[in-house]
Amino acid sequence: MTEKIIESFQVKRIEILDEKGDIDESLMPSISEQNILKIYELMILARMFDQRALKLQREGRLGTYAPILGQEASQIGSAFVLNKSDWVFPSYRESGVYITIGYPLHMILQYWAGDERGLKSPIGLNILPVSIPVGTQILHAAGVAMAAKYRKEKICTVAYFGDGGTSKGDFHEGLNIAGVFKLPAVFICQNNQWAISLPREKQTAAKTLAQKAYAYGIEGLQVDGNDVFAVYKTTEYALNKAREGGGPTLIETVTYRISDHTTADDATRYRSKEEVEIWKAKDPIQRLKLFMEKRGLWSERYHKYVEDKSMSTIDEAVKTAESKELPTPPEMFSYIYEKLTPRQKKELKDF
Amino acid sequence: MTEKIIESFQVKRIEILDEKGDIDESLMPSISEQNILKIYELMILARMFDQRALKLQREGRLGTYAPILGQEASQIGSAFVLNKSDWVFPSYRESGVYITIGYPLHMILQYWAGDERGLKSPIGLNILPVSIPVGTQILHAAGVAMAAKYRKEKICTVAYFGDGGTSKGDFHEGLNIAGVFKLPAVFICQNNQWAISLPREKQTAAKTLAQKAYAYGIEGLQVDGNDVFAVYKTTEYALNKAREGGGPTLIETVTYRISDHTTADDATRYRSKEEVEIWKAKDPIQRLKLFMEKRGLWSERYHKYVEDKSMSTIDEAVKTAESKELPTPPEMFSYIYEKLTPRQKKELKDF
Amino acid sequence: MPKLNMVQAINLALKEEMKRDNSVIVIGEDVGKNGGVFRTTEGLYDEFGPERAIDTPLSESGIIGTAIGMAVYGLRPVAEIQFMGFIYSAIDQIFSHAARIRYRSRGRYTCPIVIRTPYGAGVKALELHSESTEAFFCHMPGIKVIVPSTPYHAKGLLTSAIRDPDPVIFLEPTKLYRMIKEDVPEDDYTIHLGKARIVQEGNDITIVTWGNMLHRTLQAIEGYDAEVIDLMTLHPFDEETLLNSVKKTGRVVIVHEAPKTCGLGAEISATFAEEAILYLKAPIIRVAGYDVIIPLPKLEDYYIPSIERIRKAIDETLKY
Amino acid sequence: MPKLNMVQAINLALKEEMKRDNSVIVIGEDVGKNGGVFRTTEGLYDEFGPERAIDTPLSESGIIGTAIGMAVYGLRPVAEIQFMGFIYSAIDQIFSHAARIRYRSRGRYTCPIVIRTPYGAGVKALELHSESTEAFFCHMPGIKVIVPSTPYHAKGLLTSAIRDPDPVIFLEPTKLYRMIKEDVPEDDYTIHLGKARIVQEGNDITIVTWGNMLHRTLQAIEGYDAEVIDLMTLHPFDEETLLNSVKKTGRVVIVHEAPKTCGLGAEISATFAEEAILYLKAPIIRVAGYDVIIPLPKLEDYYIPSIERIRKAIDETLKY
Ligand SMILES: Cc1ncc(C[n+]2csc(CCOP(=O)(O)OP(=O)(O)O)c2C)c(N)n1
Ligand SMILES: Cc1ncc(C[n+]2csc(CCOP(=O)(O)OP(=O)(O)O)c2C)c(N)n1
Ligand SMILES: [Mg+2]
Ligand SMILES: [Mg+2]
Repeated sequence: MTEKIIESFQVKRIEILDEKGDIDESLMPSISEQNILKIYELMILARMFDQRALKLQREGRLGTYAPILGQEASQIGSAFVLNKSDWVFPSYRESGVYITIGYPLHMILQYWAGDERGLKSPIGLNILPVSIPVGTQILHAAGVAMAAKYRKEKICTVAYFGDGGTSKGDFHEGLNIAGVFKLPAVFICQNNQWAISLPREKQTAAKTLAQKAYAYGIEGLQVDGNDVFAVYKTTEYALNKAREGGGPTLIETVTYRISDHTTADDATRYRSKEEVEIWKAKDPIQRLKLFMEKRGLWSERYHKYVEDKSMSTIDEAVKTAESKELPTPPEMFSYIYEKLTPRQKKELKDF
Repeated sequence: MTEKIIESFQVKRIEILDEKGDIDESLMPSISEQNILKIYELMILARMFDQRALKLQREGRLGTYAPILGQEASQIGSAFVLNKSDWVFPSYRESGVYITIGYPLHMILQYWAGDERGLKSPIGLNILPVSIPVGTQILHAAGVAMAAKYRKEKICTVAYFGDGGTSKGDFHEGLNIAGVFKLPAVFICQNNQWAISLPREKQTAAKTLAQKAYAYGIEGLQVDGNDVFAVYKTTEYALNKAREGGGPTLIETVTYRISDHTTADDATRYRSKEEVEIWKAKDPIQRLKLFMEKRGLWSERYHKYVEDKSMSTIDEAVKTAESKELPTPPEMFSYIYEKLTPRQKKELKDF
Repeated sequence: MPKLNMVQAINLALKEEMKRDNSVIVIGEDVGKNGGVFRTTEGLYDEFGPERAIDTPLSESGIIGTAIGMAVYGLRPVAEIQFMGFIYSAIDQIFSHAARIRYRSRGRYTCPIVIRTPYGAGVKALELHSESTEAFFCHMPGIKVIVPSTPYHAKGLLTSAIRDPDPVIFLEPTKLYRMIKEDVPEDDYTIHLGKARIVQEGNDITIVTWGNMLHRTLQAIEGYDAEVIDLMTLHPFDEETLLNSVKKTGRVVIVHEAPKTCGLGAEISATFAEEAILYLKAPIIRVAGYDVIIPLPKLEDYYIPSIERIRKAIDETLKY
Repeated sequence: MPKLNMVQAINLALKEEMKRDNSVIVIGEDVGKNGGVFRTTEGLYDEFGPERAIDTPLSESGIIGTAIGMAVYGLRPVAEIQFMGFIYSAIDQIFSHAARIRYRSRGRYTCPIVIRTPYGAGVKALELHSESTEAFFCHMPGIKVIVPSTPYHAKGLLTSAIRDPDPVIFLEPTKLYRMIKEDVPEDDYTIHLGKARIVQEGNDITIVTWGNMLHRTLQAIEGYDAEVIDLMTLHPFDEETLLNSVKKTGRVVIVHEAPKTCGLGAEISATFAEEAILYLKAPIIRVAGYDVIIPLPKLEDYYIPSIERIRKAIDETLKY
């Protein structure tokens, strides 16, 4: 008979690599040098791809595009630790994730150019098509995880979404279901501080997004999202936990959307140049470069090589994408049902 | 550069009145003897009303009905501290709330007998009609609170819902919005351990429902929901806080649905007799009675008087409800739009 | 052959499909231990366990979104929404995802999900427990919509729906759950989705209807030489059978329970007006629910199309 | 009189109503500081402050549910859904509550909310940014549905919608936002909800359309003696004007962008088939979107009814 404390929580934040390129050795995950190089190369490729996409958009060769500049560590650091058999549920701002899991670059471009065929992921890559309605894909990650659990297949599902995504009902219902059934799912929230013009602190009064996990009886962790090692380590931890039956984890990667929301947006309308500058100084690639330099893993020459290789990969992808024959109008009808309906058959005669 | 704790929470539980009728003096809210009598009388009235409703249903005089047996402290203890100008957003299991705020009893019966006219709350009573879709009314409480705040009117809104309601997207979106705008709203979750056949621990993996509040940066409190003083005190605290601009609160009242889910349900299919017995021993009215007895506020005579008064109030209400003329078919059309549409005018000619 | 009511027929279809194919699972509120609030999933939990008769939190979008994920992974989830009035919070998942996953992924992923839900009025229920908004789902490409009218057809159609490679909304007329008992084979049989059935042949008028309204219609046509069509698959519906009938009779009445405006009756009528107008001898009359929110029990009977209203419409049509 | 495009006309209507009545507020994603992703709410935040131009979290059900509460309390919220494709997660609040609060409370509470959303295809947008599912909302009693086709009408109709005592879905054809500039009075004027307008009189055929399709239709009819009706209020629609026109011309083509099956065209056609069949000389042809999910930009143009398809339908009709 009292006013007693019946439950308590703590929200942890993981940081490993700082802006000077120094690391906390005690927290550093074991990553081979080869993999560090791979991660660096993916980050450069992703950044250059992003820049090219913006350029193509300006030239009218792509439609609206959602850039990832600044979020490379969050995307590549997390996607890098996935198994081939894991399943990915992306939002629209995940070029870095697509690239990391080996999705054909030309298909990413094809999609953003307004062609559904770019979303038909190659067999062997378990990634769902871009989900446009924010937060809704979270439930599919729960569903696939539940199905895999039922099938006793030791895979994990990973849903990507933004800070804005945490306000949607489907985030809530998805994490709750994942918690109740202890599903092998990892929920990665890239908190890039903005949902179009809405700043993070108006998205929710919670101090962290990670703490939302405790509403579902699951673990929530915050990481420095511009710190590729912290993202890597935390994701790896969550995946391992999930595979061992430990249930889902929510990871908040604190990062920043350096570019406009999309090519249709003008971020100067709602946020200050100074804020952007502060975050530019926290650049995830720069940090990794400094670290690599200190370890003797980086040189101008190496960097040039990486850039050149990326450039030609991207050039090739652009060429392949743009050499695809246009889809034909009857294709509109081909994938609505397995078979055409009688009415569709009639409509098809227009072509 | 470390793994550090960046946020922590504690979930409190408030208990004041125990099963033997003893109280924790240090926590006891100041309630006049007169009000204690009133609360007791309302609890008896609510329980007797509930029993009568079940009887009427069995006799075919009401439709499906959702009983409140066991939840009287949660409902009356919280509704009792509302101001007349506050707004209430009930679910379908709130007879005790309706009765406490002075809603005409015959109208409650009229509604459950299948007549919308029972939902037209008298001017001066700010209670919305019963919300059938679980959890959805939570958002309306946020909306009214936002409007009142804009109008600088010092009212509070109170939404009632069950443990099941916490799993709906609208719970999430409602509490998040209330948190962001620091709205004068109180969210009362009557955790009666069951959502039809789903036990509380399968509703969510969170240990308490109160802790869900921290996902929205708001305060969450658990109370013994069969302890009318704890409910009273906690609700009063939350209302005062809200009125002073302190924002919303989520209150979980831990109680039990002693009856079937509704008259259409058979709870023996999914829960044990023993469990029900354990909770019967925690009866909220019995507890208050013991307390009052110790204070010399209760006697057989007094109790008999309360029962008789309640009985005649209920008899009167049944009579009034059943003497209402049936609604006429054209009434179907009267409240869809302010004015009939041309098509409705044509359709109306059928009558 | 056992005589079953519709609840039992649905239960049998679920049980047989779950036995036949371990990728079939049921998921929803109270579908497991409790066996469903109408008992349609009774016994599945005991026979197939909690992993295949899954009790979920109170979370309609969650149920459908999770089932979508399961379907994408290769299972055949049969999701239950406790009443059609509660499907509205899952419409985003149905329209934005279930209907589009095949389209969006160019066939790489599919969504063979069935969404079952009790539907329609006539059982004196609470608000939102009597919805008949089937037309919403008929306007969304990528989805099929089925309404059975008898236990026999319920079993055959549900079996087909479960085996269908596309998302199916399976609407079960609550009023019929226990109204009729008939012979229902325990054996495996299916009823082709996309085909209507001529319940009774006739020459003077074609009446198109489905679900509970079929039974009212059959009572109403006594004394008329009417051809009665049970649509069964509401989307994509069987234009051919409908058109052939109308070309024979030249007159049409459509009977449904949903509000008239933009109900499925409108589409059927418009199809005739587009494809068979030269055969029409009379106006196409829709006997439908009124353009109101369906009232609570006290007025419910006035809302649902009555035998009298159907007969009046037939008479009106026969004047021409 | 200033020449405004539709974005500016809508902005002006909002501004004028907010000045006139302090119970009018706007609420939605990016409607405040950012002035809306299409600039329709530009300047409102500066002029009326964050309490009346409310930036919300990313929460469509939240936006509508909150606005419903505000309306019940006596305000006149104008809620924005950023694109029509994102309204699906708010449908529960719209159908279960906005549409029913007057009904449920027997008029004790009302819900004078306006829900604005960009709608329709033709701007080469991402998935779910080109929806035209107006028919869903036309099937739900208790809701009104408006689609303007010019800046002038946008202002007048939006003003009326805001003053209307019932919930209104206000669909703004994205394609028209900047397509046309025309004289738009700054003064207060309204356009009666529930009335269609005859854009051009004619004798041989009636064409019913709305929104962006009006402009295609006007291009298509060159050389024909066609009567063109801009429906404007889609629900409840102006039967009288439609019937009068058809009684005169005897021929009908309906043009809309949404998939044909169960689109609003079906209701209009069915209304003619029910009320004016004796006047009809020809089949009622619907020129509509195909029964598919509207494709991404590369194929979008093939989906949207073309001038050629409209002309073909007119020719077909005129054969009779
Ligand atoms: C359900 C839904 N509502 C609105 C939109 C329009 N919209 C696209 S992105 C966006 C902001 C998303 O912010 P966040 O979740 O933080 O992701 P970010 O764009 O920052 O990666 C909005 C409102 C949408 N796509 N889906
Ligand atoms: C959105 C929605 N889904 C399903 C239902 C059917 N249903 C009615 S009550 C109920 C359980 C509610 O449990 P809880 O929220 O704990 O409230 P309680 O009934 O225990 O008071 C369900 C599933 C509903 N009314 N609304
Ligand atoms: Mg963001
Ligand atoms: Mg409960």
